[in-house]
Amino acid sequence: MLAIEDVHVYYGAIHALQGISFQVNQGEIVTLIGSNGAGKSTSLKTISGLLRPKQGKIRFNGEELTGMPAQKIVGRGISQVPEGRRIFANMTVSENLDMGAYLRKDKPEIKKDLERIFAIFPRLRERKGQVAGTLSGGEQQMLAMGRALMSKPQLMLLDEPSMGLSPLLVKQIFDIIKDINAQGTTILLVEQNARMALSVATRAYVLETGKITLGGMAQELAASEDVRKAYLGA
Amino acid sequence: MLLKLEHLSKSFGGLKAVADLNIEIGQGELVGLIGPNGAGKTTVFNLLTGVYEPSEGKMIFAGKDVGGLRPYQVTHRGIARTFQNIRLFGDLSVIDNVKIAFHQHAKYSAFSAILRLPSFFRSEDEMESKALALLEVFHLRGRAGEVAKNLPYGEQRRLEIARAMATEPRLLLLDEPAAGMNPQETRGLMELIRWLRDNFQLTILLIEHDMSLVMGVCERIYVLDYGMIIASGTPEEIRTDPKVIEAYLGEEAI
Amino acid sequence: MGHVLREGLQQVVNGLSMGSVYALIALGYTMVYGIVKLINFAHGDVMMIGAYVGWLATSRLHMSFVPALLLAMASCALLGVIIERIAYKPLRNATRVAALITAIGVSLFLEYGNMLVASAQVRSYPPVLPSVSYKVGGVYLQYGAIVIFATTIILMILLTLTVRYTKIGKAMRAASFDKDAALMMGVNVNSTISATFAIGSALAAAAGVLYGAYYNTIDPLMGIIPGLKAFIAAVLGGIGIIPGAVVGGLVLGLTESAVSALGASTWRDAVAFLILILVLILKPSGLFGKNVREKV
Amino acid sequence: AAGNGGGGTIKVGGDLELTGGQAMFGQEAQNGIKMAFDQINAKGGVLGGKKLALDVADNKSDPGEATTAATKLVGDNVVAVIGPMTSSLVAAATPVVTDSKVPLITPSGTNAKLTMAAGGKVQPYIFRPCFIDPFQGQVGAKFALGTLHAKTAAVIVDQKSDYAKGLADTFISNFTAGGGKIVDQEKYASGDKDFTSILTRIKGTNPDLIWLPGYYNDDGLIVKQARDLGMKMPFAGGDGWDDPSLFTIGTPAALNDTYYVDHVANDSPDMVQFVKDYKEKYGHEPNAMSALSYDAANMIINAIQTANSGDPAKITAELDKLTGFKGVTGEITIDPNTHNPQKKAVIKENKNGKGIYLTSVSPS
Amino acid sequence: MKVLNKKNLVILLAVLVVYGGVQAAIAARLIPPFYSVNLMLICVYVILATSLNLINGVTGQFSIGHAGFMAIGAYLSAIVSVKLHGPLGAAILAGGIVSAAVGFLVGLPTLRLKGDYLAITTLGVGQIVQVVFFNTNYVGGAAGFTVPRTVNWTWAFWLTVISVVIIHNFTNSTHGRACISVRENEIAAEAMGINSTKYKVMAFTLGSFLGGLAGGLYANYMYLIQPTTFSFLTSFNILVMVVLGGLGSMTGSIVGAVVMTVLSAYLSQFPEWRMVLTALLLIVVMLFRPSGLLGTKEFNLGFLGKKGESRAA
Ligand SMILES: Nc1ncnc2c1ncn2[C@@H]1O[C@H](COP(=O)(O)OP(=O)(O)OP(=O)(O)O)[C@@H](O)[C@H]1O
Ligand SMILES: Nc1ncnc2c1ncn2[C@@H]1O[C@H](COP(=O)(O)OP(=O)(O)OP(=O)(O)O)[C@@H](O)[C@H]1O
Ligand SMILES: [Mg+2]
Ligand SMILES: [Mg+2]
Repeated sequence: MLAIEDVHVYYGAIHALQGISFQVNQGEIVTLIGSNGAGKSTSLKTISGLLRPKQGKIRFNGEELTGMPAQKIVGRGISQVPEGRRIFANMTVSENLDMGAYLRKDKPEIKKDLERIFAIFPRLRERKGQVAGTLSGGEQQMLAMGRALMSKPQLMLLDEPSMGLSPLLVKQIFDIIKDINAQGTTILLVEQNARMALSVATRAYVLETGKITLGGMAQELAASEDVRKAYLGA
Repeated sequence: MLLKLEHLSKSFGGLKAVADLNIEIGQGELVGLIGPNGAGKTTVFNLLTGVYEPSEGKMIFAGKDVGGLRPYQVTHRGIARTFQNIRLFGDLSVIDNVKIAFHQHAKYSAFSAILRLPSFFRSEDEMESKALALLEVFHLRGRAGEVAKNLPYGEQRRLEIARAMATEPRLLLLDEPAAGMNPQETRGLMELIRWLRDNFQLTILLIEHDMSLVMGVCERIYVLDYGMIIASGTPEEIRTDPKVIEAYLGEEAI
Repeated sequence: MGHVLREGLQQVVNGLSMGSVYALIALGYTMVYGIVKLINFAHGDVMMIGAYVGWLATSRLHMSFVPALLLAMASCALLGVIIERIAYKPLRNATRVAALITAIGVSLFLEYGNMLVASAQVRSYPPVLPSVSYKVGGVYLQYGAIVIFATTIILMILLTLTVRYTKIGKAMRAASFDKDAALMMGVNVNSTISATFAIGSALAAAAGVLYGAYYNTIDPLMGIIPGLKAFIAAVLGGIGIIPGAVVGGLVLGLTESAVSALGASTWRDAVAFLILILVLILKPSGLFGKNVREKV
Repeated sequence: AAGNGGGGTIKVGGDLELTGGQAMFGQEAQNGIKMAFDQINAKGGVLGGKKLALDVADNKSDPGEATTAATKLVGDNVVAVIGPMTSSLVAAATPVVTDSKVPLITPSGTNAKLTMAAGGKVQPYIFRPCFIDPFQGQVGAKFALGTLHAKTAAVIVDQKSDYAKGLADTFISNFTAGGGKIVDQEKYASGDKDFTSILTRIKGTNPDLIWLPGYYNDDGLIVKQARDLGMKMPFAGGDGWDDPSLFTIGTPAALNDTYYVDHVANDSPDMVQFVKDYKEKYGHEPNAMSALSYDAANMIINAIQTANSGDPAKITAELDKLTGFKGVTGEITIDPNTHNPQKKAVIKENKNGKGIYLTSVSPS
Repeated sequence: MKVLNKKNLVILLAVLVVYGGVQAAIAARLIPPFYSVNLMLICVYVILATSLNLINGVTGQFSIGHAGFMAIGAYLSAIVSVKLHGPLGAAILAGGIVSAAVGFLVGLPTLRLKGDYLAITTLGVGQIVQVVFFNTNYVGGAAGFTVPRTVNWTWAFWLTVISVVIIHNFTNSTHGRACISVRENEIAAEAMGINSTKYKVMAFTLGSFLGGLAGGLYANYMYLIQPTTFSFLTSFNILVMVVLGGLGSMTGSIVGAVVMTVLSAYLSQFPEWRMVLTALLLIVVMLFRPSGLLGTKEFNLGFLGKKGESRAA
C-alpha cells in the first residue's frame, strides 16, 4: 500500500533521513520506534508531504506521492496525527473536527463519522463548544485523533499518540488504534512507548539516527535482546 | 509543613478545574501528583506559581500566604517550576539560560552595570562559576555554549530543571519531566531527582504520567480527578486503590 | 435650545459618516490581520490604488459607478494577491517585524510608485455619487454618507458570516493558526491566504472608490491617514474581530466629531489616540477582544 | 559635480518640495524653472554661451530636509537657490544660504518674516517675487468690508500652515479695524477630508462671510461640504485658491460666490504666452506656483546677465536693486529694505467653474 | 585589568582615530557642509536606532513611536537653550530626562500590552506628542522653533559613543539578560524570578532617555524644529534602521542607521525615484535577509579572541 524507497531528507545541512526504505501493507499496523531525534517524525512528515525528500520515492497505492503538495496527499487517503497534536487552538472542538473533514463532501456520512468519534471520545462531546486551546493535554490528543479520523483515511499516520497521556488513556488510545485498524484503516505508528507500540503492531522497524537498523514482525522484535535493552527499559 | 493548600479552587467559566483541594507537603518530601488528563494538575502548579489566581482558598508556603503574588514574587519566595511544554529561552546559550535564573541573586544595580563598577565584575564572575557548577551537576557543562533549542529533547528537559534549580528554590515543581523521554533517559532522570532532593534539602512535587517514575521516586502520591483528590498515600497504596485504577491506571495495574 | 440640539445631532451624523469611512477601511484591515496576523501597513495604499482605478474607470473610461467599483475591486484583489506572493509569502516563517518592515516597504512603493505614474497632483472624481443631501428635521444627511454606512454594515455582515461559517472561512482561520496542520487537513494554504488578501484588498478598493467619490479628491498619499485611522479603529474594536472594526470606526468618528464640536479640532488626533490608549489599558485586547491568556 | 562654469554651465539650485505633503508645489516649480532655463539655453544661454542647469535637491516638504538640501546645493557651488516653496521650509534653509552667501529666491514663500532678520534688518540673501501674507490679508479684509459689505466673518485656518495663519491674522486685524466682527475661528490640519464638524459649529454663528485662507484642495472640499450643510454665505481666501482643480474638487456650483486674492489674472496679456508654452511642454495648465517659479528663474537669469557674472555675491547685489522686472506675474520691483516685491494684487471671483478677474488692488 | 583588555583598547583607539580624523578634516575645511550634516545625522540616528533596539530588539517589545521621544528631547532641550539660555549640556540632558520621565509614565501602564496593541499605543503616544507641540505656541506651534546651532562634531560624536557604551553595558549585564529573557519567553522569565514589568519599563525608560538625547542633538544642530519632523514616518524610519541592521543586534542598529542615512543622502539626487528605490531596497533586503543585515549577531572583533564578557568554553 505504502512503499518508501531510499528516502533522504535534509534540514539545511542536517541529514535527517539517510536513505530509509520500508513498506506498509493494507490492513497492517506498522510501528516505527527509535530514540529522540532518530527521524521518526521526519519520516511521517515526509510521507504526508510536509517535507520534500532530496532523493528517493514514496508510493501509495501505486501512485507516486513524491513532490505532491501536502493538501493533495490528504485527498489520496493519508491523514496524520502530528507530534504535539497541533490542534487549532483558536477554534472550537467542533470546528476542529469539521476541519478534519475539510476535503469531504458527503454530508450525511460526515455526520455519522462525527457520531462515531464522539462515541470513541465521549470527552470531546462534553467539550464540543470549548475553544480547543484550553483543553488539557490528553483532551487535545483525543481531538487530534478525532480530527484525523474525520477525513476517513485509508492510512493514518500517528506521531507519538501516547505522549503525555495517563496510563488508562494510553491503554484506551491503543485500544482505539486497534479498533480503528480493525475497521479497515491501515496505521503507521511512531512511538517512544515501544512496549505498547510493539504490543499492537503487526510489524515494526527500528530507526536510529536516520537509518533503519532493524525490521520484522513486532513480536519478534519485542523479544529481541537489543530492542528490549534499548527501547523497552528492561 | 512547607506547603499547605487549603480549600483551593479554580474555575474557568463554568468549569471547575480545581475544586476544594487540600494538600500538605512537609520539608524534604518527594511527592507525586497524578491523575487523568484534564484533572487539574497543571492548574494546581499554575495557581501555586501565580500564573492564575485562585477562585477560592489559600496557599501557605513556609508559613506565608502566597496567593495573589505575581509569578516572579513566588519564585523569590522559593518556589521554582518546569513547564509541561518546555519553555526554555530557545535562542540563548545554555549557560545564559541558567544565568538568567540567577538574576535575583545578582549583587549589582543597573547603574553599576552601566558604569562597570567593580561590583559588576565580582558578581558576574560569581554567577558564571555558579552556573558552570550547576551545569556540571546536570551533565550539561559541555553544552554550555550551545543554543538551547539545538539540544536534544532529553537534555532540554534537564536544562529546564537546572534552570529552575538556579533560582535556588526550597520547593521544586516538575510538570511531566519525563514526557518524551525513553526508558533509559527516564531512569537517569529518576536518579537525578533523588539526588537533587538529597543534596539540596529540596522539597519536590512532581506531575507525571510515567508510572515507573512516579512509583519509583515518590514517597507519597496525591491522585486528582475532576479537580478533587480521590486518593492519597504511598505508591503501594495508590497502585492498588480501586478508585485510582478505575479513573487512572486501568485494569491491569503496572 | 432646539438649535443646540440640532447642532448636536448634526455632529452625531457627521461623526457617524466619518466613522463609517474608517470602519469600511478597517474591515479589510482587520480581516487580513485576523487571518495572516500581519499589520498590513500597505492596506491604506491598496485603498489608494483602488481609488485611482475607480477614478480612471469613471473619468477616463466613462464607466458608471457600480462597474467602476467592481473593476477597482477586481484589480485590487489581484494586486493584493501579487503583493502577498512577492512580498509577504517568503516571509511567512520569518519574524513578524520583518514582515511589518516589508509592509512598510510595499506601502512606500505604492505611494511613490503611483506618484511617478500619476504624479502628485490631486485628482478629483467626476460626480458619480449624486451630491445630494437630505434635510431631516434640520439635520443634513449626505447621500454618499448613507451609501457608505450601508455598504459598511452589509459588508461587515457578509464578512462575519464568511469567516465564521463557510468552509473557506474555517480554512482561513485554521491556516491562520497553524499552516502545517491546515495542510494536513487538505487545506491549500497558499490559495487560502491568497483568498484572504484578495478579499481584504477588494474591500480596500471598495473603500477607496467610495472615499474618492465621497470626498472627491484623491492623491498618491491619500491612504496614509485613513490607513492609520482604520488601524486605530481595528485595534479599538479588537484587532481581527470584524464587527469590532466597525464599532471601532464609528467610535473613532464620533470621538473626532465630538472633539471638533467642542472647538478643539486641532486636538482631534491626540484625543482619538488617547481614548484608544485608555481603552487598551482597561481592556488590553480592544472593546470586543477576548482576553485569551496563554495556557501554560 | 564639477566646479561652476567649468563645462560651460552655471548651476542654480532648487531646494524643492518634490515629495511629501507639498510635492505638487515643488513639481510645478521645477517645471516652471526648467522652462525658463530651457528657453534661455535655447537662445544661447548666458555670459556668452554658458548654459543654465538646475541642480535639484528634494526637501521632502520637511524643514530639516530643507536645511540638508540647501547644504547640499551650497556644497555643489550653485550660484543661487530657488525654493523652498513654503514659508517654514524657507526659514529652515535661510541660515545655510546666509552662511554661504548664496542668494535664495523663494517663489511662493509669502510669510512676512522670511526676508527679515532679527532687529528689523533685511535678510541679505533672501528674495521673493510674490507679495506677502499681510498684504493678502489686508486686501481680503478691504474687499470683504468694501465690496461684499460683510459685517461679521468666521475664519477657518489650516493649523499646519504658517501661510494660512499669516493671512488669517492680518485679515482679522484689518477686518476688525474696519469695523467688522469675527464671530468664530476654527482650525483644521491640511490633509483632513472631513470638515463637517467645524462647519457645523460655524453654521451656528451664521457669519456674513467665511475667510478661508488655505490651499485649493482643502478649500474646494470645505466649500462643498459647507454647501451640503446648507451654508450659503460667501467664502474668500488668498492665492492658495488658485488652481484649476479647485472646481473639480468642489463643484462649480458650490464654488459660486467665492473670491480670492491672486498674483495674476489668467487672462492677463503677460500670462497668455506663458500659459500656452507651459501647456505645450507639460500637458496641463500652470498655476501660480509654476508662474512664480518661472519668474524667480528669470530674475536670476536677469541678475546674471546684468551683473555679467556667475558670482553669487554679484547676483545678490543685482537682485537687491531689481527694478521694473517684467515677469509673467506682473512687474516686480524689489524693495531693498524688505526684499519684498512691490506689485499689484487682483481679486478673482469664482463663477460657474472659472476664476474671473474682478478688481485689482495696488500696494498701499 | 578587565576594563582595559586588549579588545577594549583596540576599540578605544579606533574611536579616537575616527573622532580625531573627522575633527581634523573639519578644522581643515576638508568636509563639505553637506557631508557634515550627514555625519551629524548619522550620530543622531545611531543613538535613536540603538536605543530603539534596546526596546524592540533586546527586550522584545514593539514600539513604533520612538520619534515622539526624540521630539520631547528636541523641544525640551530647545526650551532650555533658547528660552532659558541654559548651556548646551544641560539642555540636552534635560531633554533626555524629561523624555525618560514621559517614557516611564507611558510605559508603566501600557507595557503590559502585547505585540500589535503595544505598537499602536506607542504610535499613539508619538502622535499625541506631536499634536501637543503643534498646539503649543510657546514653542512655535506648527511654524516651528528656531534654535541656534550650538552642536558640533565633538558633541555629537561623544554623545553617540556614550550612548552606545551605556546600551552595551546595560545589555551585557544581568539586567540586560533579564530583558532578553522577557523577549524570549515572558512566562518563563517570570518563573525564573524576573519582574517582567520592571524590566520592560526599565528598557523603555532608558530607550526614551537616549531617544531624548538624540532629539536634543538634532534640535541644537538643525536650526529649526517642527512637529512634523517627528511624525510616525520618522518613527518608521528608525524602526527600519533597527530591523535592517538586525533586530536585537546593537552593532546591527549602528550599521542600519549609517546605511539608511547615507542611502537617503545619496538618493536625494534622484528625488522622484528616491522613495521608490528605498521601498524596493527595504523589500529586497527583508526578502533575502529577513533577520536583517547582521541577524541577531553582534559584529565583533573576532580576531581579538573572545568577547569582553567571557563566555563559557
Ligand atoms: N526543523 C528542523 N530543523 C533542523 N533540524 C531538525 C528539524 N526538525 C528535526 N530536526 C532534526 O532532525 C533529526 C530527526 O528529528 P525528528 O523530529 O524526526 O526525530 P524523532 O525521531 O521524531 O524524535 P522525537 O522522539 O524527539 O520526536 C533530529 O536530529 C532533529 O534535531
Ligand atoms: N485557561 C483555561 N481556560 C479554560 N479552561 C482551562 C484553562 N486552563 C485549563 N483549563 C481546563 O482545566 C482543566 C484542567 O487542565 P489542566 O491543564 O490542569 O490538566 P492536567 O491535569 O494538567 O492534564 P494533563 O495531564 O493532560 O496535562 C482542563 O479541562 C482544561 O481544559
Ligand atoms: Mg518526533
Ligand atoms: Mg498538565
